[in-house]
Amino acid sequence: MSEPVALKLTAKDFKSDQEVRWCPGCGDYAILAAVQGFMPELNIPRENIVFVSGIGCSSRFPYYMNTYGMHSIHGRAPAIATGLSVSRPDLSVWVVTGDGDALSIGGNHLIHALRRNVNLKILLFNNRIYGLTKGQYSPTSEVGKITKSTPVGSADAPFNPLSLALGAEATFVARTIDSDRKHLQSVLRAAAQHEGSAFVEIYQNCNIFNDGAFDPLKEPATRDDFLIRLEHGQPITFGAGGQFCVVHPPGGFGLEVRETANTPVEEIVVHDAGVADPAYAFALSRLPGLDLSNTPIGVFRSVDRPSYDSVVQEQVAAAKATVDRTPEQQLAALLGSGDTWTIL
Amino acid sequence: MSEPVALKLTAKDFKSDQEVRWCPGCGDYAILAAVQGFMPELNIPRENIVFVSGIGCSSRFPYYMNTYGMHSIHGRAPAIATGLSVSRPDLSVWVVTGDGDALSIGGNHLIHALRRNVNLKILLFNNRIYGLTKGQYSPTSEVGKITKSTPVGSADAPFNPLSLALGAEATFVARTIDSDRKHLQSVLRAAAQHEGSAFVEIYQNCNIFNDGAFDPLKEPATRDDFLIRLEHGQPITFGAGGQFCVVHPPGGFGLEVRETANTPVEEIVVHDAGVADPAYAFALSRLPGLDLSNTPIGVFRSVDRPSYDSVVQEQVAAAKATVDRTPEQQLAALLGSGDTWTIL
Amino acid sequence: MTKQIRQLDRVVIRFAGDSGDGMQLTGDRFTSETAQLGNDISTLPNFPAEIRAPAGTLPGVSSFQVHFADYDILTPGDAPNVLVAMNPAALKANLADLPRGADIIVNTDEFTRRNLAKVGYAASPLDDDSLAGYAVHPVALTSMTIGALAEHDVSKKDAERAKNMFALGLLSWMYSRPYESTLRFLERKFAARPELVAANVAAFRAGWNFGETTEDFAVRYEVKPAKMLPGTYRNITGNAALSLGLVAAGVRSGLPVFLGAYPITPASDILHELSRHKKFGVVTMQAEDEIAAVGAALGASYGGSLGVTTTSGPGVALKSETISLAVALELPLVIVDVQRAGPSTGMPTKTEQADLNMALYGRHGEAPVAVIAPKSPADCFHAALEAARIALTYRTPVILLSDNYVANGSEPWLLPDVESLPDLRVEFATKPNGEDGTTFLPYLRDPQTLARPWAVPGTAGLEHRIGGLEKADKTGDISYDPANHDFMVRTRAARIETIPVPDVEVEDPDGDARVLVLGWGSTYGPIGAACRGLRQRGLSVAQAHLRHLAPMPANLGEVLGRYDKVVVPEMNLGQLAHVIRAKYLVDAIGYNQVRGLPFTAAELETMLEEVLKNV
Amino acid sequence: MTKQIRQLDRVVIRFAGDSGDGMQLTGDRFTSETAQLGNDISTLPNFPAEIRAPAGTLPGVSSFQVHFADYDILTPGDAPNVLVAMNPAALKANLADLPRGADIIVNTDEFTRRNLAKVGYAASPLDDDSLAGYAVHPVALTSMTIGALAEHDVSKKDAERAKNMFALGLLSWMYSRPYESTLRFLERKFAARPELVAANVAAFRAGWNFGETTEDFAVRYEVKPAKMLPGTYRNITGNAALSLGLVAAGVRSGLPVFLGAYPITPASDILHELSRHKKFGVVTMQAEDEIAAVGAALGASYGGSLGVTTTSGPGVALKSETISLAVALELPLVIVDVQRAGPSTGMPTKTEQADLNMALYGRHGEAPVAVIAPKSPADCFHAALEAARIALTYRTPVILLSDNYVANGSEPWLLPDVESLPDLRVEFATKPNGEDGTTFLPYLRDPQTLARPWAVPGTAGLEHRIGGLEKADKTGDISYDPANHDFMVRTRAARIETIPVPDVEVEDPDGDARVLVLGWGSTYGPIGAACRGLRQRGLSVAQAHLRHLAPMPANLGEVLGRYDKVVVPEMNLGQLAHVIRAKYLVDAIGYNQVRGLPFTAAELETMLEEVLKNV
Ligand SMILES: Cc1ncc(C[n+]2csc(CCOP(=O)(O)OP(=O)(O)O)c2C)c(N)n1
Ligand SMILES: Cc1ncc(C[n+]2csc(CCOP(=O)(O)OP(=O)(O)O)c2C)c(N)n1
Ligand code: SF4
Ligand code: SF4
Ligand SMILES: [Mg+2]
Ligand SMILES: [Mg+2]
Repeated sequence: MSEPVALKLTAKDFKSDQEVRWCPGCGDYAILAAVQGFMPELNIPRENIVFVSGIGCSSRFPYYMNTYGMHSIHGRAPAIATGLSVSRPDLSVWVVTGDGDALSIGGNHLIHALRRNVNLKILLFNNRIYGLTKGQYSPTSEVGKITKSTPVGSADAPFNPLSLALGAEATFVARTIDSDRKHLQSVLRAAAQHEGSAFVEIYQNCNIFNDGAFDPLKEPATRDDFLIRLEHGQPITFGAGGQFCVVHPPGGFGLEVRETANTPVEEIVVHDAGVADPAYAFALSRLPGLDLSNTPIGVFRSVDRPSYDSVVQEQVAAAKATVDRTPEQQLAALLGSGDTWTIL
Repeated sequence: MSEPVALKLTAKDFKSDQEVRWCPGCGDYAILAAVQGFMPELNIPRENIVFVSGIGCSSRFPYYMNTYGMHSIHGRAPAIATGLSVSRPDLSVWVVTGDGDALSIGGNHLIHALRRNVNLKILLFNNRIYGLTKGQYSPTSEVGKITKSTPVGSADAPFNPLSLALGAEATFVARTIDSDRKHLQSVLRAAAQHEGSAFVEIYQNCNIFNDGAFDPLKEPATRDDFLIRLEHGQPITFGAGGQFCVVHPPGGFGLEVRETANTPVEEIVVHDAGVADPAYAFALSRLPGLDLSNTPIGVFRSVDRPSYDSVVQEQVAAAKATVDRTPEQQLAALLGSGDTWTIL
Repeated sequence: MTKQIRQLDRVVIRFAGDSGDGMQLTGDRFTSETAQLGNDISTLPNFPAEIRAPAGTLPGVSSFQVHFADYDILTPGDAPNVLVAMNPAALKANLADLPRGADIIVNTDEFTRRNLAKVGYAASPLDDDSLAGYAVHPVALTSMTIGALAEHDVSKKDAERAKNMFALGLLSWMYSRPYESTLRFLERKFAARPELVAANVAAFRAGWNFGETTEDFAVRYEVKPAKMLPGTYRNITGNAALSLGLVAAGVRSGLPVFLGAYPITPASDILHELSRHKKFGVVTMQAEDEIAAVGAALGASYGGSLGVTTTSGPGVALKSETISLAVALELPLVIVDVQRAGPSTGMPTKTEQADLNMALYGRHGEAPVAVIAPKSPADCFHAALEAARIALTYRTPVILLSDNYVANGSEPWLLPDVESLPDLRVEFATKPNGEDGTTFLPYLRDPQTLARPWAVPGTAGLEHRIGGLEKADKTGDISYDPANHDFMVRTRAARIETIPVPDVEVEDPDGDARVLVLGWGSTYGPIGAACRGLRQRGLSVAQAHLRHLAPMPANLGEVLGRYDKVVVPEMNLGQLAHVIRAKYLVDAIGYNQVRGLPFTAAELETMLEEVLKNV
Repeated sequence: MTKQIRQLDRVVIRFAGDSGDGMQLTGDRFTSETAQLGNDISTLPNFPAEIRAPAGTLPGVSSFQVHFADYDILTPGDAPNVLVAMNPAALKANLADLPRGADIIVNTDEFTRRNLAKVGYAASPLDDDSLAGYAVHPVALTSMTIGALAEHDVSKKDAERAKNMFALGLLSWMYSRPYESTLRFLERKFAARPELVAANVAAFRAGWNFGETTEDFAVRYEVKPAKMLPGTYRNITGNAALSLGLVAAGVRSGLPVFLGAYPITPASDILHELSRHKKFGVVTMQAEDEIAAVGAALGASYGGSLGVTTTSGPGVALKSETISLAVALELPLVIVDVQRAGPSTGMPTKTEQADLNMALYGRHGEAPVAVIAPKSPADCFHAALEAARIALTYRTPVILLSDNYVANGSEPWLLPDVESLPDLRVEFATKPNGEDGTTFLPYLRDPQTLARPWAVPGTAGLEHRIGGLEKADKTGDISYDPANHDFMVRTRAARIETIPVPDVEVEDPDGDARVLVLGWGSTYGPIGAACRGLRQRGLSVAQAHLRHLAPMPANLGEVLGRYDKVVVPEMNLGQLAHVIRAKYLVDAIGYNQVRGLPFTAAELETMLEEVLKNV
């Protein structure tokens, strides 16, 4: 195969002619800009890229991308995208979904897409609220959340989307945040390179119904101390001056935060997204506190497993390889297989 | 509250008048017998027990229990049981489901019931196949499984039901096996005592479509070396003479099996189902090999978290406590609330 | 300056502005003042489509229409007499609906070049003659409000925000509304921030005074109270009335109400409302999806609650399989479908009546359910009670077909006397019903209602199993017997078909009409208004309106037979007409519009006049 | 001993035994032998309900009925002339279906006290006179088989298992069947275990020879070949034919077939069959549920595959919301519903036609789709091609309503010439279609078909977005415009209504019939047979059968108008009759049975005779 030709696309090439209609200040704008800015890097012709979404504010996304796109129905994007991806391995298929779309009504399709390792890049815009239906709690809202549908507080514990994905055998799991374009793009890059399902949770601010949900991760006063930036192969330290670090106390299964100054270097966990056992990434996913302290962002896990698409296509290819007739001849043979008899 | 009266029920009291209609030799018989044998222990009047199932061979279960029961529709038992349990906290509600029923079509309801911690005892009969529809692969079938719907082998990785449950925030997770009545009953006992969702995977042999799926865990030649019996507070050792043990290698996140003889006692993991961090139970859930070696059975995790039912009922109770009028008076006040005007 | 006072019998006002301008609240307040005065009222909000569009754009326009009169009215009005346009977008979006001569009050402060450009105005319509033919009142609403609040201790943003109260004050003055309730309302609303109470009250007064003093408003209007039945009233939307109806059903049945719901426009408000009534023992559960929502409701019904699920079309589609189970289980279940424009996601904020077919036929197998529809916002209360009554008495799923028009529209509601509401008490089975005195037969039916016993878990001695497989008559055991299946299928059909429902009433004051207009659901208002219009012009026409779509009233066939022509206006492609034709072999003519909007009385009147000419 | 040979024109044989007795295979082999001989054939298996019941019980009985004749036949026969009963349960379960005088061949070895007790026989019916009136042939099938295999190197269990081949040998002798194909079959089946080939062949020969020698079977029968069109035939079930039709649609369209399916009785076999045809580029995906299955199929259609989903009623209910999306997206999609008895889980192994309503009306909003139904097992092949043709040409979901009766029944199928199959090639959009030569308008329609362009991802320059919200005409942009919505709703309806479908043909050989029998789907056989019966008795009756339920044939109204009475037999409570009444205002009379079983020709004949009497 020859080197791919550089297509020289720009972010502008990925802007559709549709007026963007999120509330002013919505985190979705930043994500859109980041995605549009990242797309040229892929060096994939626009026509070979498809965005499939469900329903929700976030799910309006495909309309704004000048690629192929489908704004489908609530929760079903992973299923629809699976059919597309499996039947068209030549395409780059992206799913855009919300915390309600992906984890509430669409939970089953999501976990099955991950288990199958369908070649989808799944971007979950997590604003911990239902935006489009005007502010009910979502499966990622904190316990006791007061919303229109829970006037005295929600009664149920939220999902941790990354834990759920890992429990569902995901091969690529990452988290990023709307406000940090560079980081967001670095995660998109890793996701795009992954063969199989790449699950990316993006913390997104809904300034109308759940404003400030991720402020501790954004405000100058707290963000450095709260955010843990995972870098493959690097010891996990954080804080403005790297004063905190993550250790794996012997005997325990989880991770803990320590002061770097008082911790022997060799005790600091060195991040390795490629560990085969998901237990490590799972432990990472449990690190954040309710106040969002110790929130890792970056690629938690990225391991190889054949994608569903590739296995299915190989099976078809293998069967086709045995064929030495025209489809019509083959069909005639198939129709006439089994016990036949002839009347003259 | 006074001591409960001993009801003196027997297994026979829990047998309904319906003819049991599984294939001869089906593992479901053993589970039925074990459950019927266990029920009297609960000392709950039969009328306060409800079995709700979906569709599948396993889901015929309620018909054979002389309690209240509903054989509902495919995959929906957790949702239906949730409505029943939340509205009737006085009942003991059990869900019986299969690997297809719970993890394929019903996956979403299952993970949400677990996240909510609804007060349900969920028994998943895992035979790693669709029995009732005559032998298609299921979400727990091994990769490459050849079945009617996958004549050249299935392309997708299975779920690990326990990992999935843990990723979905389950508070109680256990595994047992049809052939070991004593163990099965011990797990039922623990599940029954748990307030909230208790998720129990039961390995069940389908002798028609997937015979022998769990033979390594049953055959005298292998079972002792393959099965790890978890006992709360006990070091995890197994093998006929306890010659194997489970350790948590420093630095790693998973668990490994060693020879007991060569392992310092203090390195052997002492099982603690009560660890708050699910990372431990998750690590346990990843232990088995594809050949079923190192398969833990018993209670992996059992931690306290308020059940959804209890929080909902407390909210209702708190609101009701403020009431000092008859429902009719209250209703009249409600109808007449807001801006009203009177025409004479 | 003393102003001329002119009497009107009815007025339609539309408040329109940007989503952020508080038009819904303004309209609500004006409605409330009007209600206090004793006019009959009908209102209709018009929300922007689901996403908050950038300020000042056409998709961001939000409006609220109120129709009030000194007689009983049936609709929010076809065309506004007055448009309050808070910005250019609001003007542009609504102008087409105004009849010539209508008053337009515009907030000139917002007619900046930038705002005009946003909606494609090259020049300001206030400056050219494009609004000739309308009575345009340019008012610098924003700046006058800010000016009026100069001395107040509020931010500029808060001051600016109060401009809707200025507009309300002005309109209240124009139509001589009593404003005490608004002052009280502001006190309640901003209780935590007294400075805002003061500011908003001041803005309101400034608007009022502006009307009083400016020369532009030379006339003040009065609309006398309507003659209404004595009693206490409140203004209520369909969704609120429906919610209260469900609470009332709980009280009158003595059963806890269990609502399983998944949010969806335009049904979510019922979930919101019911979740506030826990003290009635109402349990609400926001489920993970629509299937879980109806499943949980059914589970609760099995346990002895009144199980309810609320949704819109896409949700009903998802619930079909579970509704079919409820048909087989023969348990009470109320499914509320607040219809919106389809297919698929369609136009979620727009109205339509196109789910009737699905309600009647949208399940696999022979799976009949009862179907009813409210005819107006306040009627939603009674329809909800009726749905509960049928569900509880006949142990059947009932689909209640509301729609966006009744759900969000409002009208005065004569508060019912609680004791006069239907008694919905049911008896659970408590003991064996078999001939031997010990057996319990879960499918032994009441010979009258054909309902099976409702034996809830917890009842000793009645332990039994039910399920979705075909059941043997009486015992409920699994049965594959051909004759039993045929019998059960027919019995389930008969159970619905034989539910006694009130006869349909025909309104034909002249008594000699040859054309019958038959409607169902939310078209009641426009059809009624159209018929009135015709009669006022000396034409005879009969109107009948169906609340019960399944089963249909026993006298319907006879009624249909009396007329030469039957016209069925529907906001779909003719779904009721189809059923009427099939059942009664009557050549019912559909008049259909599927525009996401209610019919206007005027267009129906024109259409009917045409029909009358040709009989 | 030489045996008498008697000629018969037709025979119905039912093989019945325990699930483990191999009755389906026995019936299949007998059918194949019969096919080789050139008789016309129709078969019907009857599986036990979903769970394998304990051996020897009534619910465990499995049977296979084959009807063969020297003329063309239409059904598997109302009542068996011969019953082979491998055990007491098989006798008891089937006896009621036998006419007096029928032959009963029983395996006496299984009439043990224990087995008799299992099914509630106090004494052996072979010993009392309860079978007087039948020609009972007691045969010690098991022991004779074991005896015959004494010298063979097989286990006792394997020997005993071969008893079905003994029975087949005996029946093959009785009806003078050519058995070469069976011998070949056994060689193939047990290729890996030659000792089993030998044993089964020996058992077969032993059965044959037993017939030849025993006195109990004095007569041997012959049924001459039927006159059939020349060509090559195979015997085929509906599910197999439907699967092949889908493969053929892939070949003839040049598109890959993508099947998204979730297993469900009685549709699973289509998934099984299609998953074996990967070399045609067919991709099958067993999805996590029905919603995912149809979603994946739709996604594949979007990508340029022929998206197909196969299921039964409960699955269609779950798919409704997605089908509604497909209506909005205007993409090809074939939904196969192999109907079974409902509502809810119902009787999954039994047949019914009660999903017609759901197919026509079971979606929210105005969401019309095309609906077609095959009339016989072999016709499933052509119906599948026709469904694909409509889906591809008109870019619409098509629901194909098969049912358990056609799906599992079989008949001889004249293999079509592949080149004569319809050409299903479609053109994807490849370049802009806007007037400016650069814009792509995804909803600009073909004026003829009203189909929109199918622009698949990967096509440079046609990047566009589609979705479930209402779309502006031509551009496909999101639109809330009332007039546009009305236009789009009507256009989608017209797109289905104007699909040209062949005129319905009326079979009225006498030309003077006053009664028309109208059917659809799998009732074709029994209705046809009943009409023949009437005509043979000199009565005139006309038959018309609908393949297209939506849209209906253009001439249907005219056809209906020609007759004094229209009778519509259906295995539901009158769903087609309802539509006919509504559309054509014809007083169609339903004849309805909902027993989970196909009509018998005899009962239809009796009913029709009654009707004819009263015109
Ligand atoms: C079947 C169905 N059910 C419900 C809805 C209503 N609905 C639309 S979006 C949504 C949830 C949106 O939340 P999320 O996925 O978090 O997206 P966000 O708006 O927050 O980006 C709901 C409940 C729908 N459109 N379809
Ligand atoms: C909506 C719906 N889809 C599909 C089916 C068919 N079906 C019944 S049971 C079953 C799977 C059974 O597998 P599992 O849950 O593992 O139970 P098992 O029979 O193995 O105990 C399927 C696909 C159905 N009854 N309803
Ligand atoms: S409601 Fe929230 S998520 Fe939706 S567009 Fe507005 S700010 Fe964004
Ligand atoms: S098919 Fe399998 S799971 Fe079902 S009853 Fe038979 S042995 Fe048990
Ligand atoms: Mg959200
Ligand atoms: Mg299973």
